[in-house]
Amino acid sequence: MKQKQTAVVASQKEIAPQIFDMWINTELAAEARPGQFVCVYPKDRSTLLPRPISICEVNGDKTALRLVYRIAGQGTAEFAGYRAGDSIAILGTLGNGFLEAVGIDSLTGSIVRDDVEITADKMFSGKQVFLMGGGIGIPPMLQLAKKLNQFMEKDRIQIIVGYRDAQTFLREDLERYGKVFIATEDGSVGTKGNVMNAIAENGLSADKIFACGPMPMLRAIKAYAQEKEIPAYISLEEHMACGVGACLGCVVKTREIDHHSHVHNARICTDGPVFEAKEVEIG
Amino acid sequence: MKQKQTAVVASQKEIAPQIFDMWINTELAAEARPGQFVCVYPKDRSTLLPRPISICEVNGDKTALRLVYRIAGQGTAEFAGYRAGDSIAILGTLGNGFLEAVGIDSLTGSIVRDDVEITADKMFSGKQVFLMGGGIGIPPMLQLAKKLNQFMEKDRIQIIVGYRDAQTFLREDLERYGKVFIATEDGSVGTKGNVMNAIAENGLSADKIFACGPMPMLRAIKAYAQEKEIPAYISLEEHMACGVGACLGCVVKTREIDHHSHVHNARICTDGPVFEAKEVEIG
Amino acid sequence: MNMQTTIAGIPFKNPVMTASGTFGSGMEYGEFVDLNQLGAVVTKGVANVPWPGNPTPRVAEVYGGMLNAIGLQNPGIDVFLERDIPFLKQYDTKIIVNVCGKTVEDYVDVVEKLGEEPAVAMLEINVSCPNVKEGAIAFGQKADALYHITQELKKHAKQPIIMKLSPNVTDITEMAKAAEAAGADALSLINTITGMKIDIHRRKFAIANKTGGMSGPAIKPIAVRMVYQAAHAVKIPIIGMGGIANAEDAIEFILAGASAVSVGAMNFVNPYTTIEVIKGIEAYMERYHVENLTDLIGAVE
Amino acid sequence: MNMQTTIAGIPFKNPVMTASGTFGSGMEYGEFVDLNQLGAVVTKGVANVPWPGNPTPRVAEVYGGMLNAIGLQNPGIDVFLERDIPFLKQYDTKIIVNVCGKTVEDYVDVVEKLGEEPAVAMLEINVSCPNVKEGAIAFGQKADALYHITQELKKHAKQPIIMKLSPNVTDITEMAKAAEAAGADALSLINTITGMKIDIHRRKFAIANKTGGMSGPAIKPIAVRMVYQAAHAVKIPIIGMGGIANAEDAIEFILAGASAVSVGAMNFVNPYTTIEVIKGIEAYMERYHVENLTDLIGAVE
Ligand SMILES: Cc1cc2nc3c(=O)[nH]c(=O)nc-3n(C[C@H](O)[C@H](O)[C@H](O)COP(=O)(O)OP(=O)(O)OC[C@H]3O[C@@H](n4cnc5c(N)ncnc54)[C@H](O)[C@@H]3O)c2cc1C
Ligand SMILES: Cc1cc2nc3c(=O)[nH]c(=O)nc-3n(C[C@H](O)[C@H](O)[C@H](O)COP(=O)(O)OP(=O)(O)OC[C@H]3O[C@@H](n4cnc5c(N)ncnc54)[C@H](O)[C@@H]3O)c2cc1C
Ligand SMILES: Cc1cc2nc3c(=O)[nH]c(=O)nc-3n(C[C@H](O)[C@H](O)[C@H](O)COP(=O)(O)O)c2cc1C
Ligand SMILES: Cc1cc2nc3c(=O)[nH]c(=O)nc-3n(C[C@H](O)[C@H](O)[C@H](O)COP(=O)(O)O)c2cc1C
Ligand code: FES
Ligand code: FES
Repeated sequence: MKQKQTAVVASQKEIAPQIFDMWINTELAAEARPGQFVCVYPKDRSTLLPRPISICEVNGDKTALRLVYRIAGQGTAEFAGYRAGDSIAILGTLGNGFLEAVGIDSLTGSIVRDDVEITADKMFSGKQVFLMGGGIGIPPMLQLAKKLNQFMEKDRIQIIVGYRDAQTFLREDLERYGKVFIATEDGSVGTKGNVMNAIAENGLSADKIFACGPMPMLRAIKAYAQEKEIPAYISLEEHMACGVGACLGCVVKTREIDHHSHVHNARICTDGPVFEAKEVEIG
Repeated sequence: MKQKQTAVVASQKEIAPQIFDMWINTELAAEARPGQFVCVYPKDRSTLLPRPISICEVNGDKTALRLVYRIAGQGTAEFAGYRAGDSIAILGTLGNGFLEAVGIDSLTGSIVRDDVEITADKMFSGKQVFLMGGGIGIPPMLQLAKKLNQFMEKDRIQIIVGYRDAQTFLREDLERYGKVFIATEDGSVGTKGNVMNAIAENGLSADKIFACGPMPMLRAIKAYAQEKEIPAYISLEEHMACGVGACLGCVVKTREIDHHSHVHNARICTDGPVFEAKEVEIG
Repeated sequence: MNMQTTIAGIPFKNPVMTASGTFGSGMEYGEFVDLNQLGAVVTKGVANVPWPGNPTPRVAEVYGGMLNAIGLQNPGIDVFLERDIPFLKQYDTKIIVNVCGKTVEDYVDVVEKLGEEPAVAMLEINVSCPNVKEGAIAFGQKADALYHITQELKKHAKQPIIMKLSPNVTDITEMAKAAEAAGADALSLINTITGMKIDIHRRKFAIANKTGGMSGPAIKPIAVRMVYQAAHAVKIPIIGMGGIANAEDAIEFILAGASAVSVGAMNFVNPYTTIEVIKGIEAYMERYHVENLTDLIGAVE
Repeated sequence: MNMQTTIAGIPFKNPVMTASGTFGSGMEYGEFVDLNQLGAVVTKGVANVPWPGNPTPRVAEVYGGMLNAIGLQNPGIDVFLERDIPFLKQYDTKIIVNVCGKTVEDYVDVVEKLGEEPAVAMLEINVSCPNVKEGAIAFGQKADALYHITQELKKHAKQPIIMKLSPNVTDITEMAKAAEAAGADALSLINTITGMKIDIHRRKFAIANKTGGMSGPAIKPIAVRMVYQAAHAVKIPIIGMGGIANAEDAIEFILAGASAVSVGAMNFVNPYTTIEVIKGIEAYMERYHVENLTDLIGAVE
């Protein structure tokens, strides 16, 4: 059940220049799936549209959500000013989630789609996965890694993350839930270059890819997955107005005719944000 | 020198239902004259125009201004939420002031207008004045009363104030600077009725009137002053956009052709807000 | 207290509707809003065949509002009749279908198919979508073209038709009169106002289509003015919209002359807006002892 | 770095001006702003005789902006020449005088008197004030009327003339082309958009004139769109305005095709806006290594 509500900020800190880490107390946490997002609404009435932010983490008793975001403009700048105890307007939880895109209910590990034959335990156990995050696409990988630990061995969860420089936010968190490989643009930490360079340098391989990050990275992953003939599930971004599938603002071109739109467009906010790379045309 | 600045709230409390009493620290206090006002700007960007609020009091060392205001809409509702230490955007000090309307510089007591012959001491000493305030028109009377104490005897300063009911905010403050007569609409305190009834009931008389309040009250005062052949100086309200005389939004019809506009319009924000009643056409 | 309002002989339990294109066909917002409480659900525009719409970005935020250039993406009338109408029929609310097209024939096609569906109470004809290159917008910006299409559609329509007017005109009263003269049963206004946003850092348009339709609270004063002007120019009823965020806004439109109101972009900001507007109008009527909602229509002095 | 821009052969030290009617003749804001730093001061509209303007309330706040119906109150051209021009001449900035009237003859009268004053760099002809009942607005809403008045004024004007266009039209390019064809040296747009606000508690209009001209950030997307459209329709330079609050906004207009920009209502909110805009454009040019401001004009892709 989606809901718009006023939640309470539990804590907030700046974890890298312009990157903020905020925990909010909300019962929406009970329903949150890795790869889903919430819409956050600025209080200033000149900025009305929601700001979609991925769920970075859910706390142990499922009463709080963690959002990690970069200041990009007026809305995120406002959020960065919130302190513990302040109210925050959110709508959630939204979108499908990484495992749901595969056909698995991430809350139970069971099958949710006709074309999927095995449960999460069977699907992941003994397999290798890549969790790839670039820049501010890294946060959703944390909850995904955490979740996958329920279904597979930690050291088969290969988390490949790309940063600009040595400001490797969330690194310690990620290391708790998988094997972390780092790429930095300036070469200050890990592989110099991007996440693809990190795969090559470390000679990594996988049976499935989950990814979130800038479009060039997603395009490279799509090509890589096609070449290796493995499925890649990528989380897309688009400007949103409603966040719930009503406005048709946030579409992505699809290979097949979409069952809802009856044209080659799927809605990122509801059919996504996670899509199998080969299903979407990302140029 | 007018200035727009970010000042700091020193304190705020609710002194009657929906009526707030706020002190702000600002060097503008050094220049403030009774009857002048400041424009306060809401922070929410959907409400851009200034909210004119009269100067209610200036502290002893002239470093702080007191504003007393009623919640009337979105802007004042926002201000009511400010706490000590919060910033507040103000433009000031604006308008002429009560004594300036008479032709006297209230900071020095000396003459500022050609047609005025005597200084404040001589003008007021031994005379009787009415300071009349209705509802949220009461606040500016406080600083005026305080100021007049420099030029005349306290018990000749007759402060006649009209309230709706027993919520007689600022009463104690006013009593420190003059003889206070109260009228209430519901008769719960003082004379039942309005300020004119209070004059009649107490058999009061004066040589000069200063007034601020709702339009029907100001009209009654204008008529009373005409009948008694005494001058009345009234503070007018109008919706404002600039507050500094540039937009011509806040005019009042004048008897004579106004020297600035060259039509029968004076600007309340700069030529006023205080006018001699006989000069303005208030219906 | 009576919240009922009547348009073209059709009674609505209350004057609050959803603005076309901002509420889908109600499914998505059914999770937030009890559709039974709405005066009507006005659907997203539907054409004779599926339309893919415009490239992304399709939406952008502007001060106090938004731009959109969805380009009327829709699954076509056949899917619509099979899927959306049966869904909406489950609810005790009126169904108004918004119709779009590129040529008069396109419109006629849709209008005829909808004529077979008695559950559809009224048709709203979108002749004012600024985001479609071909035809449609011209119908909404030239009085004679508007007259012509209205007259044609009246020949084929089984349900009463509402002509949805574009605000991108010199004189809204001229358009309102043309639609009335051609037989329109009602008017709705305003559609979005054409706007543009440029990303100064990338030096690119914020919307792929370059221009987009502006909606939201920022346009309300323009919308209220046009509703007032139209209401004084024609006798047919008006559905007012443009930036309605709360009951105060809705009442402003009604006082200006609207017989009903639609909530558009603000659904996105607060999915409960329609319900809050209904409750707020009730509270206003109670406070000011207004017996019938209809007493408020055009009651500004 | 060169901030200079040229309009009708006249060089301006930078592209930032004040919008007519929002800055008086500079006196009031001289307390806040060093007038020497401005590209130009555009004065409040002046007529051949004093105008009393409209009754109050003349201004009202709306979401992200304001309505005004000042009704062009002004002291008349004679007082203006005696008082305002000598004041402005003290400063090292260009003087642009905004001219209003009810008939073509009124305008000609003012234009001729201003022709005697070499300190006046340009004339801006307000044919688009929505708050005056007689004549003026029609000049701004009908292409042939606009053509006619432009042509007449060109016969009498000693200075280059800027025709100030109304946004309350179906097609801004048609108006822009008419003005250009009739010999206008430049265009400025947009003037205010007609709007209305109703006080639902008193059931009265917020503005005594019923309608008022809307300005402020809320109208910016509409203004940017019109500047872009006009810039693509004509070759004469354009002064862009409508809701400019900061340098980003100003740059948006310049990228859309404006050779200069004016700050209007936002002067009221922040009297230092013009100066902040100038500094912000400089910072932007530095950041993106733009040598000449003119390289930015129309540079959106
Ligand atoms: C599904 C999804 C998940 C996201 N998760 C995260 C996250 O976890 N952390 C994070 O830092 N960012 C995330 N983003 C991007 C984030 O939504 C934008 O950075 C944010 O909306 C910018 O808002 P602003 O007011 O600061 O910027 P402004 O530029 O002032 O925003 C103006 C408008 O553009 C929209 N907008 C701007 N950039 C984007 C963008 N990249 N994607 C979508 N809309 C945008 C805003 O929502 C707003 O409506 C996510 C985006 C999507 C679509
Ligand atoms: C010279 C002067 C001095 C004033 N002094 C005081 C004072 O000391 N205490 C006090 O409580 N009030 C005072 N007022 C009235 C005060 O300005 C308004 O109550 C306030 O602006 C309302 O703002 P709002 O956002 O709460 O209401 P809204 O109704 O939301 O305001 C909407 C717009 O209308 C304007 N507006 C609304 N009411 C008035 C009004 N009465 N006068 C002028 N503009 C108005 C607002 O400034 C704003 O631009 C004074 C007004 C003037 C002109
Ligand atoms: C995303 C979006 C899609 C829209 N689609 C349509 C449509 O399909 N048909 C139509 O007639 N109007 C459409 N509109 C216009 C709205 O119905 C409404 O007229 C306009 O948005 C003004 O109202 P608002 O300010 O409350 O949004 C759309 C508006 C938005 C924001
Ligand atoms: C109070 C006020 C008075 C105005 N007076 C005039 C005027 O005399 N002549 C004119 O051409 N435009 C006048 N305008 C329009 C402005 O010059 C400008 O075109 C419009 O306000 C849009 O810009 P803005 O949004 O920055 O204010 C006036 C605007 C306001 C707000
Ligand atoms: S944001 Fe509205 S459909 Fe996705
Ligand atoms: S408020 Fe602008 S002149 Fe007074």
